[in-house]
Amino acid sequence: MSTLALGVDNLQSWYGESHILHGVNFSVSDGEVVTLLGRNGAGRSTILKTILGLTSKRTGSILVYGKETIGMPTYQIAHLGIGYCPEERGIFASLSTEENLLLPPQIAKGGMSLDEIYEMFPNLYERRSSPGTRLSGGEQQMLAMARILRTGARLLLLDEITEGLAPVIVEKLGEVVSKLRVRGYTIVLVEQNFKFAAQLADRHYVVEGGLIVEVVERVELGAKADVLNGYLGV
Amino acid sequence: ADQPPLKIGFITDMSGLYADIDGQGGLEAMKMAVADFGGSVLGRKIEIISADHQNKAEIAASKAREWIDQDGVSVIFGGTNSGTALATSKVAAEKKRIYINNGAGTSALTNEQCTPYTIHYTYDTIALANGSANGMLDKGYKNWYFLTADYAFGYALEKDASNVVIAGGGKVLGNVKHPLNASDFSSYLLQAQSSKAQVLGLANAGGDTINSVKAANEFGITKTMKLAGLLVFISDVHAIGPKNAQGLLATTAWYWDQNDQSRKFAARFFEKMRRMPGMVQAGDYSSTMTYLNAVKAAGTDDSDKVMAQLRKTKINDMFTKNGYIRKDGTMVHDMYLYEVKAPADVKSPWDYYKLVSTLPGEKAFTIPPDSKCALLNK
Amino acid sequence: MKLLKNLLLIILIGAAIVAPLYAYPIFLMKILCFALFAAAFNLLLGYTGLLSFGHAAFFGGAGYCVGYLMRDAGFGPAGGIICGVLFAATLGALVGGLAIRRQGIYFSMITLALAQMFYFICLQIPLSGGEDGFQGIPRGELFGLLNLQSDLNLYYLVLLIVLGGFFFINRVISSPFGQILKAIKENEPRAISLGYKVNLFKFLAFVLSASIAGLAGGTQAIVFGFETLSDVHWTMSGLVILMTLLGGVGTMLGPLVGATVIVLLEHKVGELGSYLTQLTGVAWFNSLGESVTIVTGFIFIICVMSFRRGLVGVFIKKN
Amino acid sequence: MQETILKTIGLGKTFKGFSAVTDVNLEVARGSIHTLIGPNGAGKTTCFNLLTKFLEPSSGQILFNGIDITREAPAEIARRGVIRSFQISAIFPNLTVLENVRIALQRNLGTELHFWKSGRSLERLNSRAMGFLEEVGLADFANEDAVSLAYGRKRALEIATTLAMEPELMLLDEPTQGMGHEDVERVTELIKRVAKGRTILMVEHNMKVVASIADTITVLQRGEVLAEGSYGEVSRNPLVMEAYMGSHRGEAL
Amino acid sequence: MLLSQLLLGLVNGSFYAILSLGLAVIFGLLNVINFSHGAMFMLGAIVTWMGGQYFGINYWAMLILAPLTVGLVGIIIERLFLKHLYHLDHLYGLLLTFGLTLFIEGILRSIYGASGLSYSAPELLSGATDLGFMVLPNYRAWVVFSSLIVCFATWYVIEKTSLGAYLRAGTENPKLVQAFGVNFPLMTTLTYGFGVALAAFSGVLAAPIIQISPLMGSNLIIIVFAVVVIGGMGSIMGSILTGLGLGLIEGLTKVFYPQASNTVVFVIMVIVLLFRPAGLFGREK
Ligand SMILES: Nc1ncnc2c1ncn2[C@@H]1O[C@H](COP(=O)(O)OP(=O)(O)OP(=O)(O)O)[C@@H](O)[C@H]1O
Ligand SMILES: Nc1ncnc2c1ncn2[C@@H]1O[C@H](COP(=O)(O)OP(=O)(O)OP(=O)(O)O)[C@@H](O)[C@H]1O
Ligand SMILES: [Mg+2]
Ligand SMILES: [Mg+2]
Repeated sequence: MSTLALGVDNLQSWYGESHILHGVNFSVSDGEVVTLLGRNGAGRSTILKTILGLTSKRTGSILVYGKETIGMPTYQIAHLGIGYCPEERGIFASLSTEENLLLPPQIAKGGMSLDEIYEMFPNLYERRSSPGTRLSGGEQQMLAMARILRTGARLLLLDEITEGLAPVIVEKLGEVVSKLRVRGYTIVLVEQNFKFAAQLADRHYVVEGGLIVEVVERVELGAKADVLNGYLGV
Repeated sequence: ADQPPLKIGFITDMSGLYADIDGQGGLEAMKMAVADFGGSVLGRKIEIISADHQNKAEIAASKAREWIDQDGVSVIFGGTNSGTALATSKVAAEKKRIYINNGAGTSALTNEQCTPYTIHYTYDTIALANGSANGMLDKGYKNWYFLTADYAFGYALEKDASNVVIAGGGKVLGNVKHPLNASDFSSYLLQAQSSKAQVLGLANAGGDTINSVKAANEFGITKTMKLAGLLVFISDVHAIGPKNAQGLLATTAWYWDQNDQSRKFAARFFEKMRRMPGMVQAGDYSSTMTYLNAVKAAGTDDSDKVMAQLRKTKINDMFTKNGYIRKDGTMVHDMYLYEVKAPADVKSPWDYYKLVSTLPGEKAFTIPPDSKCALLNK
Repeated sequence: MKLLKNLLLIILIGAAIVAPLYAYPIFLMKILCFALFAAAFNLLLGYTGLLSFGHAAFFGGAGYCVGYLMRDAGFGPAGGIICGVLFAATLGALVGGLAIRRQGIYFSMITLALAQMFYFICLQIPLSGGEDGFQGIPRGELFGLLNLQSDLNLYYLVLLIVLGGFFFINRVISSPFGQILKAIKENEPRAISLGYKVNLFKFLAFVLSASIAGLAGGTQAIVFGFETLSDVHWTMSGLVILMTLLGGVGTMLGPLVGATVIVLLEHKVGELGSYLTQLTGVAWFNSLGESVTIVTGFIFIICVMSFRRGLVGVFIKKN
Repeated sequence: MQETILKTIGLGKTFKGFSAVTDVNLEVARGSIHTLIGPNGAGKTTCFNLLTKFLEPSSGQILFNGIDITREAPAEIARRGVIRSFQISAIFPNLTVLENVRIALQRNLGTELHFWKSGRSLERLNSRAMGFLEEVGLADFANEDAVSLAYGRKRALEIATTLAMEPELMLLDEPTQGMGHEDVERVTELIKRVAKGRTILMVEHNMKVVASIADTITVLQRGEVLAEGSYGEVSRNPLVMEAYMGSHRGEAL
Repeated sequence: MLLSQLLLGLVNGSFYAILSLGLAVIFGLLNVINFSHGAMFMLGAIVTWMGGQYFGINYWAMLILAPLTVGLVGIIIERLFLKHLYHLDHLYGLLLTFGLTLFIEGILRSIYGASGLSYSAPELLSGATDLGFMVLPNYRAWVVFSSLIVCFATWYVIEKTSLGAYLRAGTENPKLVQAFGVNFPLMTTLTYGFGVALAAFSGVLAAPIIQISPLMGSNLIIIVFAVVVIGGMGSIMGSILTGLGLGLIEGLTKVFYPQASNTVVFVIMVIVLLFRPAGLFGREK
């Protein structure tokens, strides 16, 4: 068996007083791509945020490349090799596009170079000196994705990256993710776009009400189509 | 039987800009007076209640009102800040209670806004202007230029002083106004310097005076002009430091090192406060004593009777010799013009002044024909 | 809930009516005037989302205006106050007209700057009496009938004015106009896209708030019988912000609570100190009287750190 | 009544030398659902901002019902009946759902500046507001604070509020963005329903939605019009396929 | 005459510049409106005085030590209080620092009184240089010189290094910056300490020329706020240039209409904001 990149055990999480996650369990091996599927408000984004310690309180266990991180401050967790692309994109208005791109510090070797990134997203190259939030919605999405590819992170947490993108770009992103997968990145995708996810992932977790209610392996997709349909209304 | 205590209210700036001039030290001086008096009068224990008016007139006035209405104070002592003093004086007059002020400068208290119950004890702007201007003229400094704080108080100081200068045959070559609490005076001083006057009259107070004297030294203005402070307290000189302050002329009603009595008082005060008393604090002591003596002599704390008693008694103590309280409420007493010594002559801390001249009280304070106070001229 | 609110209201008004029997009326009037001032400010901050840093100009400006009219122009209290309010409204229209187009901190700063200019004028013109203050404002008689020389008569007049002011503010907040204000505060671009000229609304809210601040200031000038520069100084604008935040922004009662606490602090810390000394025997407490600023500072730190929603806000949350 | 409700002539916008919208001539037919599509950064949102005057055009003219509105202020344009929604959901979070809709209705009452009137005078709008809420399926949430609604419902609320303005022309910027499949379907249905008797101009990336409701599609690329026509026409256009739809002709992967 | 007044204006301008720079750094990077900046300026001066009075440390050493000490105070304040307020409206930071100011000023006033303490310029700088049109005290020249150096060094670090980029990004979304692996809490603490140390530095510079008193900062703070706003909140270069520029304008006002020299700043502020809603150098949102 390959090594475990991420192991989540009985994870509970809160925003202030509201209890959102009620004991989530899942694990991702090195080099795997998994998706978290579910309805709006199911708690998928919250799982990613909790892994990074961005909610107000959390309990349980989260192993990142074998290290327990439940008590660690956020910035140390990141240094274990995590790259995070948040759903609200988090582009910085006071930085130019290029500064945004260069912002996340290098946490390991092996990240992509700036040229590689611009080649992948030519729009960004064109707009590199304009303020980050002056980009169009879709360009911001590309930027959010692109900037974590530079850092050398091996475990990518991607939240709704196809949101608001033109079909061509979605297609391109699909290629990017496949490429990353080939390069050995481990990826956790939160997706609304099931067709996009289905192509890429080794395994799908269905989240509902702050719990994982169903696991579907790639090979079972056909067999469990009805179940998925029930949960997601696909 | 158990007599109710005689309450004295004391309201002043305890925490703001003027707190060093009066404040806590003033309260301490009054407590010393009460203790020296014996702690009780007419068989009643003497109690001082005090408050910080934070330089807000409405706090001063409503405190005074409350003390009179609710606590039954017999007399109110008031400290620095003209606005608070005028407001309190109004309240006291309305309620027919004696008000003795020791820290406010405005001569309006005993002039256009005088009341039968208000006594202005230590000094007013007229006395200070008279003291400085007369003293300088006597020494032959005739040409003046004024550095004036841009508000009513600064104007009053300047006007009073220039009247004296002109009356005494001198000339006023000009003035420059600066905003209140300006931090930098260099450019005003350069303007003053180019006037080629002999004397620079500082018609400002507190931090403004301190900063102007400091800058005057830095720019070498003191080499060509004499600086005459129109309202300088010893605490200001202390803050400027003798090195910068030397040669500065200042009028005061009292200086701790003027005679044995004053030195004795100052030594006791220093024990308690770790700093030397200024004229206002000495005035607090003296006026408290004077008031208590009057109560004792009158045999009552009834305002009218005590006021009558106060008016007919000469004041002779460590603060002044042969001072008396005029109908308009002015306590008439001698004023002194001092010059700050050179650092080499300063023998101990707080040893700052050498006497230049003495101005008799009759000449120092507003002379009756000039007064707009109805009480004085009827 | 509604019942509880009405009950609370009745208790409060009842308490206000009997209060002068137990507490010093002038002191109570001061609290009332400041409460109204804070409520006026709160109308702007709490319900429109505009932080004005220049409200002292309206408060003190109306005070000077009322003072002048009553002392030197022979106006009665009613006429004086009405003109004072009009004066504040005009000043508010001027300041608001200039400031309203700016956002956030820039808005606050323009109001501050204009108020500082007004302060400068007050400092300069001889009429204001400079730092000696504008003294000797008569209380007069209300409509030639009610003699206001009596503290009690004046108290009930002030109570009436302040209650009226509070009622008016409450009315404004719940009015159709108030609804739009709330909407603007919540999401300005959306309100624009629905066809509302938001600047007009903000402007009107600003003028209303300035007028009520003027009402409070004018009334206060009559209560004390003088008006001084400290009422138009920026620290007064700061003070009213503190009162509002301390009591709870965007609550009806907050300004009242905030004003009470601050006025109590200004007046009673010394007494509290001596009381604590008697109680505990620790002589240090006696010096509290000279340390109003220290105590005030301390209380703000505590409030910001632990009662962020203001005293009233915390109470509401608990229920 | 003109056939064309909205017309732009040579509309353009440059940002510090970068031309985001260039020479766009748009004609929106009354009563139609007209969709703007195009790659990211093509200038769709900018177009919307120009039409509603949230941005000042650098060049060109905007005609609404034949009247030149190029120089009018945003609120005036809204008053003419051109109402937009935002790409990022725009509601009044701390008002109740009902109040949100009422804010829109209030304008017709003409009492919006009446600060002396009782709040009760607004209650007669409640039934109409409920009507709009029912139309978008939010009637059950009328008294909840809008902030607590789920994402899809917030969008529905926004549409209800927009409808309450009785707009002649509705501008919707990516109304289904970020929604789950069920919500997407619900909102698509909703748009179809409310389009009756109105004109809708919308931006949308979801080709399924576009295919099912758009009467006319304009494709923008780099600020310029690339193609125009029905879904069938546009989706077969090789230029559009290359620039936007990709090899799958826009069918989500 | 005019030239000398302008030169003097520049001296004041450098005080404004360095104070408003500190404010701008703190506001721009922490989103805190640091009302206690004036108090920190005052602390800088008082600590300098204390160093000389109690420990016999000279001016030059205090030039380093005072900012360090006050910076440390700032760090403590940040850790204890401000840290908990970042997620709130910036009103709360303002309120807290306002309370702190009252507290600090009150305490120092009760120890040292209000009228002030005296401090002299170091021997090395005590002379004056005759420039022909005026005699400029050497100390004033030193003030301008050292302020400018500190200002531009700060500007460089913040605008041109990646450290500055972290800080700017962190202002907008601190959580995300941490999620990228930046120890942002530490950075904010140090930033606040640094901003406050800048104030203290100008306090040291001011100690020999203006009255050292617990209330010395409170008169200045409002003007400095105005400078920051005119320059554009949070704009580093804006606050430096505006500080210097306003010093000059104020200098001119002192010649032509001296009473108004405190008010002219506000007049300028109103005019500027009417035409440039986000200040001279601010970015409009
Ligand atoms: N900052 C927050 N404070 C309080 N509650 C929150 C916060 N963020 C999310 N929630 C709540 O947590 C629950 C899960 O939200 P989450 O964002 O994880 O959902 P999601 O599955 O990602 O859905 P979506 O498709 O809407 O992104 C929701 O009920 C949401 O209302
Ligand atoms: N205020 C602005 N300043 C500078 N450039 C801008 C501004 N607004 C938009 N742009 C640029 O204009 C172009 C068009 O942006 P717009 O937001 O209209 O795109 P869009 O078509 O809506 O894209 P998306 O589908 O990604 O939302 C983009 O390249 C963007 O970077
Ligand atoms: Mg999500
Ligand atoms: Mg867009």
